[in-house]
Amino acid sequence: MELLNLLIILFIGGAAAWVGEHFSKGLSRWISLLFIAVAAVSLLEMLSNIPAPTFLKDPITKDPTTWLIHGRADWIPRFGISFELALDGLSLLLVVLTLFLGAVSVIASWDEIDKHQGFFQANIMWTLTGVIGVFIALDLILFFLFWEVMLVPMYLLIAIWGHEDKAKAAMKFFIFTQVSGLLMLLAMITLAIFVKDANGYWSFSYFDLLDNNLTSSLATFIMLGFFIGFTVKLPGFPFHTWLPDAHTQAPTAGSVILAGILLKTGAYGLIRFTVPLFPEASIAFAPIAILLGASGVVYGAILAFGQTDFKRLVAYSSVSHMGFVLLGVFAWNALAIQGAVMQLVAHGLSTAALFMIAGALQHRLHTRDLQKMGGLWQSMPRMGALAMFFIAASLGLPGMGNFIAEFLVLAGLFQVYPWLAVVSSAGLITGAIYSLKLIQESFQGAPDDTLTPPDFSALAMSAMIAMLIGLIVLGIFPQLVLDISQPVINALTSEITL
Amino acid sequence: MTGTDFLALSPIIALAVGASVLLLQIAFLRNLKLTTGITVVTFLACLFFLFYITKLNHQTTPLLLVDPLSTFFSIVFVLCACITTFISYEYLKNRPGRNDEFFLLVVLATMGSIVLTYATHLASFILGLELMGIALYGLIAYPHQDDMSLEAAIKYLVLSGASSAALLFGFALLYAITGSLFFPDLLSGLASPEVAVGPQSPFWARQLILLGSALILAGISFKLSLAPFHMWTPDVYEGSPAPITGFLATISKGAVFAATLRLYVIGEFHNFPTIVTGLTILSIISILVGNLLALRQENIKRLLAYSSIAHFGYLLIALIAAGTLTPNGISAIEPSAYYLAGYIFTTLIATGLIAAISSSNNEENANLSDIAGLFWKNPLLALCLSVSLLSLAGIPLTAGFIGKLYIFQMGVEAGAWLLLSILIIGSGIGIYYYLRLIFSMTTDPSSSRSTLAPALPVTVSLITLTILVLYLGIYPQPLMEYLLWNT
Amino acid sequence: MSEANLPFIGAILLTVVGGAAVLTWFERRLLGIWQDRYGPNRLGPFGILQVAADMLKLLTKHDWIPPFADRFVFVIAPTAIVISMLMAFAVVPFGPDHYLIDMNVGLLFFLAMSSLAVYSVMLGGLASNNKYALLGGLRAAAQMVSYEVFMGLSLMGVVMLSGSFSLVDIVEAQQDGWYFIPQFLGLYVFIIAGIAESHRLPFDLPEAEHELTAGFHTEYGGMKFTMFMLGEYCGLILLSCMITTLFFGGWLGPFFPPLVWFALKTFGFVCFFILLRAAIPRPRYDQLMALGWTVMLPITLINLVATGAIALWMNQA
Amino acid sequence: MTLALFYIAGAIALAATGIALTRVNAIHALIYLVVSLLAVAFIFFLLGAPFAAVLEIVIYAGAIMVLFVFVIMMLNLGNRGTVVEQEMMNPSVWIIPSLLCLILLIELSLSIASLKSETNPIVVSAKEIGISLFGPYVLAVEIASMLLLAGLVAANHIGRRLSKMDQEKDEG
Repeated sequence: MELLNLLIILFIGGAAAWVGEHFSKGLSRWISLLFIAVAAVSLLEMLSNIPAPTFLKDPITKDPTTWLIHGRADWIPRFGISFELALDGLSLLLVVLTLFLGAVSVIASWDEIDKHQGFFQANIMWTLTGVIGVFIALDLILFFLFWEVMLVPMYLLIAIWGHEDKAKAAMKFFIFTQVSGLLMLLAMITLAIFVKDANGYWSFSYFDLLDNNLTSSLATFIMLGFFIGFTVKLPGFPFHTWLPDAHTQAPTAGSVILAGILLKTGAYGLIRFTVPLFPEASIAFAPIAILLGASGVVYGAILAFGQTDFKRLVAYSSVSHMGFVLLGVFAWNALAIQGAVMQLVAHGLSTAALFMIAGALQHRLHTRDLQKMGGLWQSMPRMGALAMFFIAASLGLPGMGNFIAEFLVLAGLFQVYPWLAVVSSAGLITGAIYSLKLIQESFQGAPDDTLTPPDFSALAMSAMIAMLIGLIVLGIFPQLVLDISQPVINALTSEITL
Repeated sequence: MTGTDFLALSPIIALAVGASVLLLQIAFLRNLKLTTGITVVTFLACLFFLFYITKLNHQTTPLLLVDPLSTFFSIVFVLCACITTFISYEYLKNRPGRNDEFFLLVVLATMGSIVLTYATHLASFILGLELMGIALYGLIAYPHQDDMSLEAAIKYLVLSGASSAALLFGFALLYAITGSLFFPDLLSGLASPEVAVGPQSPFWARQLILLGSALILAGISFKLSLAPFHMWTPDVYEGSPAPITGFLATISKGAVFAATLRLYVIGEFHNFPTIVTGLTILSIISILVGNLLALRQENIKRLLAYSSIAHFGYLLIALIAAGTLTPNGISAIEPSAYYLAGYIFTTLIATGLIAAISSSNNEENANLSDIAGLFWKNPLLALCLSVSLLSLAGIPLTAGFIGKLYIFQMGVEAGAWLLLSILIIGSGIGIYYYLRLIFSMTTDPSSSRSTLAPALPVTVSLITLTILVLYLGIYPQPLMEYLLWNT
Repeated sequence: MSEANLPFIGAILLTVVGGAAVLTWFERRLLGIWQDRYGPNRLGPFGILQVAADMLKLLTKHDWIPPFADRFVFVIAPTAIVISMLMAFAVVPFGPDHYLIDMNVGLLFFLAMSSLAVYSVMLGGLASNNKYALLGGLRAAAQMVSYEVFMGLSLMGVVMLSGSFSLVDIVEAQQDGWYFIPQFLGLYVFIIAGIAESHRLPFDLPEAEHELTAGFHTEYGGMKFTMFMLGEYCGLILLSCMITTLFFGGWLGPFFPPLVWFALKTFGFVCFFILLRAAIPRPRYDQLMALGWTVMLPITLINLVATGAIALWMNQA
Repeated sequence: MTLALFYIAGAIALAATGIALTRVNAIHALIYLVVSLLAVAFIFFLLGAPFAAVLEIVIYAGAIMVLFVFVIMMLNLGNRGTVVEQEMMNPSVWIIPSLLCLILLIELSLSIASLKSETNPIVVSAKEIGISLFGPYVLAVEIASMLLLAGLVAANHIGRRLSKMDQEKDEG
């Protein structure tokens, strides 16, 4: 149960940050960073205890002992609910991403947040707690618990420190996720009850539920519950309507976390739960899911092109990019899933960086309207250069992580649904168009003398450089990431074939 | 009356003795502090006896059955009554007029709630109900210079009178068929038409049972304010003194539900499909009406009133589902008891906070604007209220979530898909207004004039309740086992 | 109830109504003697025909209903008292075999009937639409309702001792000793409450002529007035009958036949009540009510507790 | 014979109640109500419950209704109440509830007609009632006493006017 330490450290870090506010203004930011660092160290320590070959060995999905780390303790034996935490390559990647972007979001909020700093940092830390919990919880109810718990601090982040329309955006975000979450809960309970009737005992453990012999129609309904729950979070077309509002209205750190991490929980859920739990139902449903994914790719891109709001544009681009994840997951071959996983990491980094730039602009210019910008390169060359880089990454320029990811997804999809792969690749072209529009309207063009905002600070630069390096590494040595997730994907695709 | 009888009745006797002592004290020496002290001691004594008899299962005369389940409910009620006392003291101490009798009535109303929980006989059912109702009537009208509270009291009096009449008529019809007022003898033998009494026409005898049960159902729905019998609830909640709003929303409703649960389970009402259909309709309407009408409320008391309507709609699902699951409907007990306990603690936090606001503003009502900026002025209380609201919304780590989990489990096992979908829709709507409350707590404090700094006992009570709600949400196993093994 | 009882019913009615009529004359005569004056003495021997004369006058008088009155209630009111008083006689045991019914809740029946009598006074006062009548009616209601409580409670001692509500049983239970000795407190309260119930002097505050002209029956005349008076005197007789039955052994007694004993005792109490009228002045209204709640109620409760304790103790011994 | 008396008394009770409902004058309505209560008492008597019958008269007819009349006399509303009542007796107010009640009544009487009728009622004596009140139902009596206490305290509090001192405190 070492994994529990991770959660406890982050949770206490949140509380400490809140309390720290009372001692010195600005102390809570350092506390947050400190606790994230401690969490990272403790994760490293855990990993260092695992013999190196284990990382490369294919685990058996149903057998938790073959996973990297696994721990289980009874929690509510009445319903067979246990406190079951486990880590495999997939979770590991996402947990690392979460910790990294967590630190980035703390830096992103460094100067931006003036009021109630302590509580702000506390909410960031608690969101991270919830997200990491989602990535490592392997008991369905525990998973659901973290799934919901991460919403509350996120809601508060948007509702308290958000921009002009924050109340509505926060509400929309919460209600969408909560209602779909309830559907998912219903599906979970239904699944557990049918397995209970077969096994004779209650269990919500992932490993017990994998062996369900549900009839196909029932499995389809339950699968749909999970699918909707995760797709809303992803967000897949047509459940994406909450996302532009939430991303736009959230404070920078909130947007970074939302786009960088929270969306990934949906994708993670699809890979981890939806398909493995209901392989046959998923096969039947795959065409529809892929159609939704492809629509998301194209539709998101088209809408992004129409935006004049910096954050909104990036938000719609997320819809488009996450469409690739849906494609990758439901194409269900090693190549496509690898692409999807890659996309999670790469998109996390690039979008987080873009939102950070957007936040920095808003903080300096008090607007997100692209039409009021232009020629900013002149006064902020560092920021301009970074923006250029991340936009290029986001549109999928070869040599960066996003290219690898989208290429893998499309390659994988082509083996299954060649025509849809062709349609989806249109998303790459449109992506290039809106991305270039973004950079042109904001940083390029005639310089405006009235706008002379200060450039990025050293601290922000360090975070940006870190993300930059990350993306380049992903693009040039993708094998580093692929090696970690490969065993898991091998295990999944060998046990379940669509 | 044997020794065990007296032991079983000791909590009620403790309250009766407490009420008598209070009466004498008020007659000779008016002192609010002393009165509060005696009331608290009374409740503590009652709690002591209740904890002493948790394992006791004893039928004391046909009227009352003391069993672990009802003892559990009683513990919840007395605990809440004790907290209500603290809150009331804060509320009353700066108010004009004679405020001592308030606590006497609180003790009597609590006694009514315990009698109601222990009732296994229609006579004790109605007596407990009326004892609680009459004491509450006095409590609602307590600030009788206030037009709002008088209006609320009269509404409560008239409507609860009407509902009692419906109940009594229903009881009379059942008695006409079965010749008994004792729960176990009521309907248990009547599951099949041929057993029904008259040799001439079992059909009509069955109709008579249905008619009687329908009247009882209507009467109980009034007391539980299920839609469409809910009209009085928001007005009465709004007009009552704030601590009494809490009492009405928690103990009063809880006790009626506890008694109904027992009547339903022991009386085996689930054998009548018509009754189950009626409950289903009530449940659906309550969930939808309660949640939809809560959306537009600015007054927190009214909002909580509508939310309570919805919550009792959720609770009914357990009753409806239980009938199809087990032959005697006994499986309804565990989920609904858990849900109810969680709901009561949760709601008491919210109403307690309203009372604290009303006490510091010296006003009856608390609007959304009154809690603006609470997060920055008093983070501890804001956290308490947030936990309470999240629990009402059914977010994990709170008692509300475990309750909802139970309801889901019951519903799925019984295959009540329609009710479950309504539940999901209702919860979705519900989140909106709970979040609105949380949101207004986070807004800029400058727009609000209230300074909220309740006295220590109130703060401690609210924190205790919050810890209870979190405890029930995080570590539910002990209570689940207690409920499972003892039912 | 069988048809054979019809003559007996007739006999009771005749006796009671006739007795009440004679009583109007007898009371005035007796008061005259005690107050050292003559009383009615012109018509017939000792003025006995005065009764007939009064009756003739009242029966032939114009039956007038005030135009401002509530007709319906105004007419109903006087009948109520007569009916309820006469009904009460159904349970009075005049002798071991001379009673109409032996109801097992006979005593309560008597209380029920006397509690109904209050309507007549109240409604009469209300229907007259006259402020004196209204005040009289209000006084009557408060007074009678209050004293009804003590009246009922004072008799519970008797019930405890005899173990029955049946009046016949109560009389038979007094074979070994009349209840006026163990139940002297009960008797005391019962007599006072009885006077208040029948609103006779000295407790005739509902009709106190000095303050309220004639109180509730200010507007009444002729036949309706007769009924009020009839009811009042029937009440007096009933009260005496009940005292006899409950406390003085009813028909029990040596030498004479039971009916005679009963009649003698009852007659004695009637005389006693007339004597009270002559002897005691009328209290103020608030004094009357205070007497009830602060003196009578404690006394009856003490009586009740003591009787209960003693009865338990005796049973155990 | 008993049956005939029962139906007569029942008819009287129903008719009197019906008339009581439709009176505009409160006193008239009350008188009919008293009649109805007396008829019900008579039914109790016929059914072998003389104790209940007498209590019905003593308590309902003899005490509660008297208090009603007393209150009406105290308030002395005069004709105002009658006028208000006359407006409320508009058919549009009562016709639907009456129809619903009628349907209920029909169903009820059909159902009750199917029950086994008890032709020889057992007379319950006062003693038996007392024994059961102080035996199995002693708790009910005790709870009822608490109920009355609650009613008393509540009525005392609500009914009391604010004393001068309280009013000053209120203003100050």
